[in-house]
Amino acid sequence: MNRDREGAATARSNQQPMPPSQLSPDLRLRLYRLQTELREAEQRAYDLFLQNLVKGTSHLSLGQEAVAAGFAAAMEPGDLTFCTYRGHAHTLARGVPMDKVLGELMGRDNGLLRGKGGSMHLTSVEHGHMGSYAIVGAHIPIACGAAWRAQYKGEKDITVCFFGDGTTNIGAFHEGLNFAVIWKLPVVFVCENNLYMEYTPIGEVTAVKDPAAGRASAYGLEPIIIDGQDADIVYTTAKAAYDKARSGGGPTLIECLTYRYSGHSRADPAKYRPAGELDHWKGQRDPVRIYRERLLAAGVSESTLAAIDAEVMRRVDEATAICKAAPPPPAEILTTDVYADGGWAWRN
Amino acid sequence: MNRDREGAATARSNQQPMPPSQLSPDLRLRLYRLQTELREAEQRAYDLFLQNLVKGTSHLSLGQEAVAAGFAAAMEPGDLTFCTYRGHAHTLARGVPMDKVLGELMGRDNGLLRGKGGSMHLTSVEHGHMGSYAIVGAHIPIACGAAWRAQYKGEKDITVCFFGDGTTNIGAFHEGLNFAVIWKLPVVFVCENNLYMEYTPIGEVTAVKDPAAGRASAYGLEPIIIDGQDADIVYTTAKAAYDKARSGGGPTLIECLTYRYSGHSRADPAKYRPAGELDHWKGQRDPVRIYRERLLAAGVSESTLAAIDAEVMRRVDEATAICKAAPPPPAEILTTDVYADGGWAWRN
Amino acid sequence: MAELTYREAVARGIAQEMQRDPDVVFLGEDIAKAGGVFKATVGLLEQFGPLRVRDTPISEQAILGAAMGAAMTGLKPIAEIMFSDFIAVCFDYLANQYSKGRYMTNGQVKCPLVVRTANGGGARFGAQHSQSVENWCMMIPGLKVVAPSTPADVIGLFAASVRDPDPVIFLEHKSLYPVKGEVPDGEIVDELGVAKIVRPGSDATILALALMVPRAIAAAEKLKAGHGIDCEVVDVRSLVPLDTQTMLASVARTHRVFTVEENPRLCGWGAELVSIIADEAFYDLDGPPVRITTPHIPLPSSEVLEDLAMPSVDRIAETVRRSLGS
Amino acid sequence: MAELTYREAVARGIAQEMQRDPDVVFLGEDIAKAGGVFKATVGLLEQFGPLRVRDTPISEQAILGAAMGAAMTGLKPIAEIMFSDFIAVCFDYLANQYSKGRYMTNGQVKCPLVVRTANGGGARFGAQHSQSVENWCMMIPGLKVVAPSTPADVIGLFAASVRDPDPVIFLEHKSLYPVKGEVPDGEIVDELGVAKIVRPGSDATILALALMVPRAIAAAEKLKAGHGIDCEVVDVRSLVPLDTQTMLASVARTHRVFTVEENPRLCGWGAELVSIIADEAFYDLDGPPVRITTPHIPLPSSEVLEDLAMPSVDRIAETVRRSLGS
Ligand SMILES: Cc1ncc(C[n+]2csc(CCOP(=O)(O)OP(=O)(O)O)c2C)c(N)n1
Ligand SMILES: Cc1ncc(C[n+]2csc(CCOP(=O)(O)OP(=O)(O)O)c2C)c(N)n1
Ligand SMILES: [Mg+2]
Ligand SMILES: [Mg+2]
Repeated sequence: MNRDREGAATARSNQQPMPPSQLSPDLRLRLYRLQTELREAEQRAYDLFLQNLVKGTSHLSLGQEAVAAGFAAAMEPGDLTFCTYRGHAHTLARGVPMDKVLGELMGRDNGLLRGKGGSMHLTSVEHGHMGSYAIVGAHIPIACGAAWRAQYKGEKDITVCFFGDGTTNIGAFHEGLNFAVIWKLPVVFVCENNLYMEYTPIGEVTAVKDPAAGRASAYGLEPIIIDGQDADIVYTTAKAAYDKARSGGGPTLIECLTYRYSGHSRADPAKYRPAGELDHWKGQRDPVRIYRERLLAAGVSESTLAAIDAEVMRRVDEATAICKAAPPPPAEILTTDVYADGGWAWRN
Repeated sequence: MNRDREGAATARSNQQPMPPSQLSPDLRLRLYRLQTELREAEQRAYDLFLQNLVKGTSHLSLGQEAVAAGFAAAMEPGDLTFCTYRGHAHTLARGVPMDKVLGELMGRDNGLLRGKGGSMHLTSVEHGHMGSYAIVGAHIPIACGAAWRAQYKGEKDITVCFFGDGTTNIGAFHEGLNFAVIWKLPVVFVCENNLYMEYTPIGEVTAVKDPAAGRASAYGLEPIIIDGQDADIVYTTAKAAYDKARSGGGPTLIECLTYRYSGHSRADPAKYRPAGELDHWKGQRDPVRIYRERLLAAGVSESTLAAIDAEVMRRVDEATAICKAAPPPPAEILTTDVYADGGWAWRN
Repeated sequence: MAELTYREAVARGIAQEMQRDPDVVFLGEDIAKAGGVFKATVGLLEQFGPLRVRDTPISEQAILGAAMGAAMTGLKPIAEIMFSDFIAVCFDYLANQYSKGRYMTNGQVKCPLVVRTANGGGARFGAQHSQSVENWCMMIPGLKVVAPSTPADVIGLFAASVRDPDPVIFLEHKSLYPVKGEVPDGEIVDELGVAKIVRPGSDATILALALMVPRAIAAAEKLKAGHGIDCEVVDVRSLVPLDTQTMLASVARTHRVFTVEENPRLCGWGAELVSIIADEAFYDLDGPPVRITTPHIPLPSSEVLEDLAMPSVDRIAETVRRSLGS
Repeated sequence: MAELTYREAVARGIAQEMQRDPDVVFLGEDIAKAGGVFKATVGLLEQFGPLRVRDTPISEQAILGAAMGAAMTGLKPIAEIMFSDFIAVCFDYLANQYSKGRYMTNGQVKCPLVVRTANGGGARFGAQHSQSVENWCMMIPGLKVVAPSTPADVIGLFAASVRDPDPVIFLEHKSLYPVKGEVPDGEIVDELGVAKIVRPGSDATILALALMVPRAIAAAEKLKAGHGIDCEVVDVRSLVPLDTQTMLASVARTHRVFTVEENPRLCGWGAELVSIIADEAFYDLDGPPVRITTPHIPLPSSEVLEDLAMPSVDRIAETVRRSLGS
């Protein structure tokens, strides 16, 4: 089992890494900075739980940074993101300020949603981040609708919808994929296959080996599996899918092989993982380390990267300080924004 | 479109007709009698609408008799049937008396459900007919549960679940198929592809050409498409799938290419069908005629078949007379059988 | 003025709004080429074309989900769910998505859309195609819920629903489709949250919705003629927003209240209205508030049984009479 | 006697019934190997093995559908829906299948099963993981609906639910999982449809459910101590079947009634109980029946806001006090 999973990521991916030449140095530094930022922000979120400053639940993307960074970096301003409760990284990757994200996790008034949504519902329409959805699969048809609007209005933005391996077994996935294909919508479906649902390995409850790619043909789509720990591959795969969608070529379904370092949520110690699995992924397949080494090998100086690391840490600390100083939300907002008039009046 | 559809039935089927030798003369006479009975009973149901003796809606299987007859004839007593609102034929095929079926369509007290369910919910547990379901797709997971019970208790019955082409695009289909495969359940899924949903051709809203077979690989299943107008092929395909299920081989998904002669329901004049399509199917692909000619060619005498035809008509007329004489259901049953105690008391 | 059926009013109402606003789009099963299984959307495909009027697969979650995504990003979708019973297969969008997006995002996400659906009994369709699901919608904070009883209201309330910035569940009664009514010419735009006194009276207030409105009126006439009991009949029209003022004012005049609901008894809209009145108008009441409902059972198919199950003119009149003690 | 948490009581209750009857099987997401995401089913896989305790895919429709098919044909399934909010993605099985099969088939189809689910707020999980959905279930004819407030009731009412021949929706309150309570040794089997007077009193009746029961009791003590108001607190326990006798009898003694509901306001179980009482005990009431509920809004995530939204001990006490005019 462990072996198999371990072997999986590279063996099963059917896309080739890009020759470094293809991606500009600036872009690659951007991908490094982004992954580092997602890593450190999530790490900080984790530390804040331990200090009991984050209430409720929270789902980290530690280990999955290359997917979020690669897909986001390939987006144009105005492109739309739909993701799940495991959405901190996808939210930050669209440029949402770190203090707003951490503030929301902490239920503070400075939070992105002023504490009304919480960690599972991070949304920033101004950044094209159309929401984090906590009902598995529900956002897949919703993302189709956003893409339909672009198609109908002749607008050039594309919609990217992220979900996990376990999501491929729920009805909304099936309905959404079929719908997107028959209407040829400009939407890109990204399955982050991190090998587990909450606690159960995806392989134990799925009729095919590849939960997303193994379903592609059911929608007339090409099966695409990539190494989700390699930001270059993620970026180039994303770019190609976006170009196709933007030019009227319809949807793409991409399965990214990745891994989450922490448990499903704060409640989960992740005891169910075979011995050595976590070490293997952290040791051999860590996206940040892989990318850092690749840049050094490509001639980027250690000092350049160290400067980025330091800059990121500074911003994480700043954000943390802002959140710790922020008050809880005021009572008045309890009943605001139920309806478009700003209030909650259901009667006269 | 028309050409394409017309060509479809035989061209696309990937199973071969059985050499007559393989099926016993008795069985073939049984298949003929059954198809004739389904044909005449449905024809009568139709006549009864015209006399306004059937209220509400009703969905006929005229043209689809070979599927119902072939799958039912291959079942053992104790095997279970789950079907849709288009269920008159599947109900009769399990041996449910014709007067009970027609009586239910007419909302009479002699009806199978005493008028409480109506044409869309024909059920006869004593015949292994576990129900007709009117929410598209809902019965697919339910059928899985019946098969799970057999597997769990080590009982040898198998479950057969019938649904239409349009049903393959709803979430419950996806969830049910995946579930049946991972638990290796003794269930056989039968998609009656009659080319249309209610009024919309299936091809216009489906991402793959074959709505069921095109999805088989998404569940690790073999794609099977058969000519649903040929009762011999249907029977032998059914038998093979049942044997596999009974021996622990797990589920099979079978797409039957067929056609409904009447509209979707009594309300539908079926104007949307391309010119010539209906004539083609009635003229070239009528299951009853095909089978009758095959038996004659195989040496069965015209008089033998004529005797069967006459016998069937006699039974249809008898059943009709019984129903016309039957009273409406009594008021007392309005509130019976909501709960297992026989009543409807939700309070003390 | 023209006489239209409720069914024709649906198509005219949709056309009026699609004409007005190019961002209004319409999707659902068999709504375009076939003109709807109830023939309530005939001609719209021809008038507005295949990009604005689209047939879908049998994928209710995709239909409602896509409508939301489109609404969030700038369109004003109209989604049809063929029978309101099928809301059960896509209920997540009503219960967890449409209704919560704006609140959870502190006002960022908008959801201006209308879900049209054929609701109610009387067609002998049986328990899975005949339900009255007003309360499935009313109980969810963030939704608006409308149910017209006349062709004119179909057009006016539908226009108000499409123009409303919030998600509106628009419940058309399938047994009213063939019913005719006078409809003014030209654009008709009504207002959500305004109940209508359709028959003034002084002895008791009868609150009714959709198909139950004509029955309540008929019962009121019967009570007047037969027993001199003069009932005020209020067409609730909109459950959310709810015009409690009109209802409370009526009860303050009549001192008795009856609700006539088609849904099964428990937790229906009648229970909500009775509770509001019992709390806020307790001292106005001269006797118990009474709910007249379908019993708490699934609906049977056979016509004799279905007719027994749903509140009838006679049952309404008899209940009011007995309870007023005349 | 032993002290157990509500969480431990769930596992013990399931074990008691699986021990008793080999036809009882249990399926759901992460319930087996992981022992449940709320750790309420720890040890069951080890005790009863992988054929009786099965992890499923994230396929709620398959879970509830399979449970029905198994129940129809001879098993007594227990299905877990991880959070009650997810009932929205499989609502068809509650609304159209479980509840209608027996009636539509004139009594042929049986459906003896239990759907267990973690219901309610207080865990800061936000609007899609905190809802109280009792009324989603209570409004559907053919279902039974139970919601225990103590570890002992968890076991006794769960046993009664598994042994009941009808489909039962068993709502466990996620904020009660860590709460401890005394539980008798040996087999515990309670009865559905019996409310419990958990605090006798003479000035007013407070009807409460699940997490609201301890809050209602605390409010009653506060009212007694602070204002000499002596409230009778009734733990409703079972919404269907509903013990209207106990409630009506209590109101006949106290002449005032309050309901304490966690669900959003409209069409909640409180509206149903108030309507029954207003109709049948109208002349017993000395003042308006009052519902204390979460406002009609989605639940916010931040703890300060969530605490404001749900009925608190202070809000209950204050509402009762004001309305009794002391
Ligand atoms: C409809 C629904 N069912 C179940 C859940 C509970 N749940 C939340 S996350 C999760 C696992 C999802 O796994 P996957 O899709 O692989 O995403 P990941 O968490 O691994 O990113 C489950 C079962 C839910 N939120 N919604
Ligand atoms: C969930 C749901 N959506 C829509 C309908 C309305 N409806 C009834 S039958 C039908 C068409 C089904 O087509 P298909 O599966 O091909 O079966 P057929 O009628 O052709 O036998 C539709 C859309 C329904 N009953 N249930
Ligand atoms: Mg996963
Ligand atoms: Mg079909």
